[in-house]
Amino acid sequence: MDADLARAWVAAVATSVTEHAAELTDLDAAIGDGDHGVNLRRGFDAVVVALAGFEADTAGAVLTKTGTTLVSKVGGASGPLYGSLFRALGKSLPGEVDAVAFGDGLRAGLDAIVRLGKAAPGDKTMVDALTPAVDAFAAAAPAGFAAAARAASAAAAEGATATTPLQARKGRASYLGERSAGHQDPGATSTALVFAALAAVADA
Amino acid sequence: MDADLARAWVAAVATSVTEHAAELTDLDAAIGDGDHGVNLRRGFDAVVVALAGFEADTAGAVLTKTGTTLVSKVGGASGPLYGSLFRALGKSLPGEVDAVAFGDGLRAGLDAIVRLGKAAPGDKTMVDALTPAVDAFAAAAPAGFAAAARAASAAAAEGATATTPLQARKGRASYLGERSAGHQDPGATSTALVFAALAAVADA
Amino acid sequence: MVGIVLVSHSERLAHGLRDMLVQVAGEEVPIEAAGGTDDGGLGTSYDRILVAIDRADRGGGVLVLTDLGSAVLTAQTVLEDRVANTAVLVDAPFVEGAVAAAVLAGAGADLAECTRAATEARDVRKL
Amino acid sequence: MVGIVLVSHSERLAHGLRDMLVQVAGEEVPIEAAGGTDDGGLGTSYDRILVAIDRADRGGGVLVLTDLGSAVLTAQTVLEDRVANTAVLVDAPFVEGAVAAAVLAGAGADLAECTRAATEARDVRKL
Ligand SMILES: Nc1ncnc2c1ncn2[C@@H]1O[C@H](COP(=O)(O)OP(=O)(O)O)[C@@H](O)[C@H]1O
Ligand SMILES: Nc1ncnc2c1ncn2[C@@H]1O[C@H](COP(=O)(O)OP(=O)(O)O)[C@@H](O)[C@H]1O
Ligand SMILES: [Mg+2]
Ligand SMILES: [Mg+2]
Ligand SMILES: [Mg+2]
Ligand SMILES: [Mg+2]
Repeated sequence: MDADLARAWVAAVATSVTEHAAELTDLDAAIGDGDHGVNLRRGFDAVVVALAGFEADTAGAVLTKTGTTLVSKVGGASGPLYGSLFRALGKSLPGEVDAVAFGDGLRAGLDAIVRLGKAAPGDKTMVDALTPAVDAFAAAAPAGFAAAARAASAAAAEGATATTPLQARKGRASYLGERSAGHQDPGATSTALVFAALAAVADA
Repeated sequence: MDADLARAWVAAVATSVTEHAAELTDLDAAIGDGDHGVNLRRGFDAVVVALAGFEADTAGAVLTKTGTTLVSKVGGASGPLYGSLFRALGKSLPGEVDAVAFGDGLRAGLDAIVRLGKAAPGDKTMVDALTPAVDAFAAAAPAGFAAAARAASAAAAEGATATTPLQARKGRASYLGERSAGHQDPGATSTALVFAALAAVADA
Repeated sequence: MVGIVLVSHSERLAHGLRDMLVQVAGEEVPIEAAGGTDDGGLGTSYDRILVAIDRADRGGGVLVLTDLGSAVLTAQTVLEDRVANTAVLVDAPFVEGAVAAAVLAGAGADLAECTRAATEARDVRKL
Repeated sequence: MVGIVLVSHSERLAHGLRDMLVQVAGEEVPIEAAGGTDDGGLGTSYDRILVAIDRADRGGGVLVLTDLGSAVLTAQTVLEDRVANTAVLVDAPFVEGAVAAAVLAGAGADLAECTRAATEARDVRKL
């Protein structure tokens, strides 16, 4: 991944978040406070603006900037969480980024989210989509970037779907106890969009 | 005590509270939020207005009305507390009130304050002035109303002074721990004013 | 539907918390702010609490949360005086307990469940 | 003097709580509200928190209290990013912990003592 591909990825996420904003908000209204779509739109709109005026030679710099912008513009829990992911990913990337290095960067991003949010797999959060995505990317990395991105996207989507029967154990949804079961987690759903966008731009 | 004496007592408390408002507020600023004088002025001013338009034949009715007004107009913890005292006192008084009956009424008032606020003697609250005052009134009741009121007033003043070295264990002042020692409790101080006013009108 | 009443020394605080609760509970849950004195200063108003409880009382009972000191004592007095025996005062952290209760009220939980959630909010760790 | 920063989803809530704290702590204690998103909506603002901490930092350290969720996560992120290592985030009930800390800060207590008071506010019973 170079700086242009990183920009393309983030732009694709921004487009996807805009398209799916209502869906994300509805999911969040069911088990949270109904702002996840609004939050991510605000965040990625700000990222698009920030990157437009940002000179960068490397994917790492683009993704770090993305993370920093998300941290300060989203306004919800997903801000510092996705912000940590993109910042840790960006900072861990070397000048030349192959699939293996990107897989390592994703792992660093996952670790950063878990360090901050303390969610474990099964807690019904974005971690439930991110963990399998990171694992799948690393496993498929030898087959190349595009293949790894496709594998990660499929795994993230599956991870997101698999949150539906779970009981939330983090964030506001956890107050619902058993009542949180039967609804797909909004953050896991947006994580699947992030990886779908990655697969789309890697294939192009 | 008849209705007129009850009115005279309450009017004297109102006057005294106005005169000592700054002192009460300063005491509260040291270990609380600095509004005890303001609170009691607001409350007793409202009582004066309420009683002016209130027809009543008995001391009990006057004091019950006083308590009800304090409950709703003071705005601070002393509102429901003094309100409970006057309401319980007023409700417990028979048609004809001698010193013994009034002493029983004061006891009922003390019980109401303790039931609501859960303060024990030594917690550095109005209970530290009220408890000895009620005891002294009851003990001196055989000597007549005026003598009992004088004894109660002396005991309340002494109880208020004795709060100075204590550590607060109720209300905001309790957060100060050892730092609350060395300041006289504002509520105990105003309780001394209440009994000083009683002694003054009973003597007149 | 369970109603929620927020008794604070500060009118702004009570209204701001109400805004937060409406977001998680939805507009159907009756959530009433009873903050400040009669004239909007810092302190507690018997009348505001009473009105708020009556408004929030829609048949499922009312959970009353308080910040500190006079808010607690005044709310207790209102509840003792009130003829209808449908409101309960809960010993819970004000903001955290209110959010927990509002989430559950919005999900159709009953008064006992909302009360329990508010109380248990005390033990939820933030870090 | 210890500073206090109040991080809430609601701008109104943070300001109302600040009003209450000023009353018990006095005007000398730096107490800063960091409520709402950048545009004043419900949520958390990294920039508001950062500015509030910098303002409250007058040499005695800064105690940061948060309501829930993103307020906690964003405050943590600000603290990690911040170069000056003078602010601490405390796991305490928002309103109750803030009042306890403000009372002590107003009495000249240090950061450790204010932190402890905020934490222990969890165990103070209201009823
Ligand atoms: N502690 C946490 N760890 C991991 N993910 C979390 C955590 N808390 C919340 N999330 C994720 O954030 C999503 C909610 O994001 P969002 O609605 O933007 O923030 P908020 O909850 O502050 O309104 C949840 O669906 C969940 O996936
Ligand atoms: N739980 C309690 N039991 C008895 N007295 C109390 C209690 N809490 C507070 N007080 C009394 O109330 C006084 C403070 O009254 P005030 O300043 O009017 O109310 P607030 O503390 O709400 O500002 C204290 O000095 C104390 O004597
Ligand atoms: Mg949300
Ligand atoms: Mg939110
Ligand atoms: Mg006071
Ligand atoms: Mg007060």
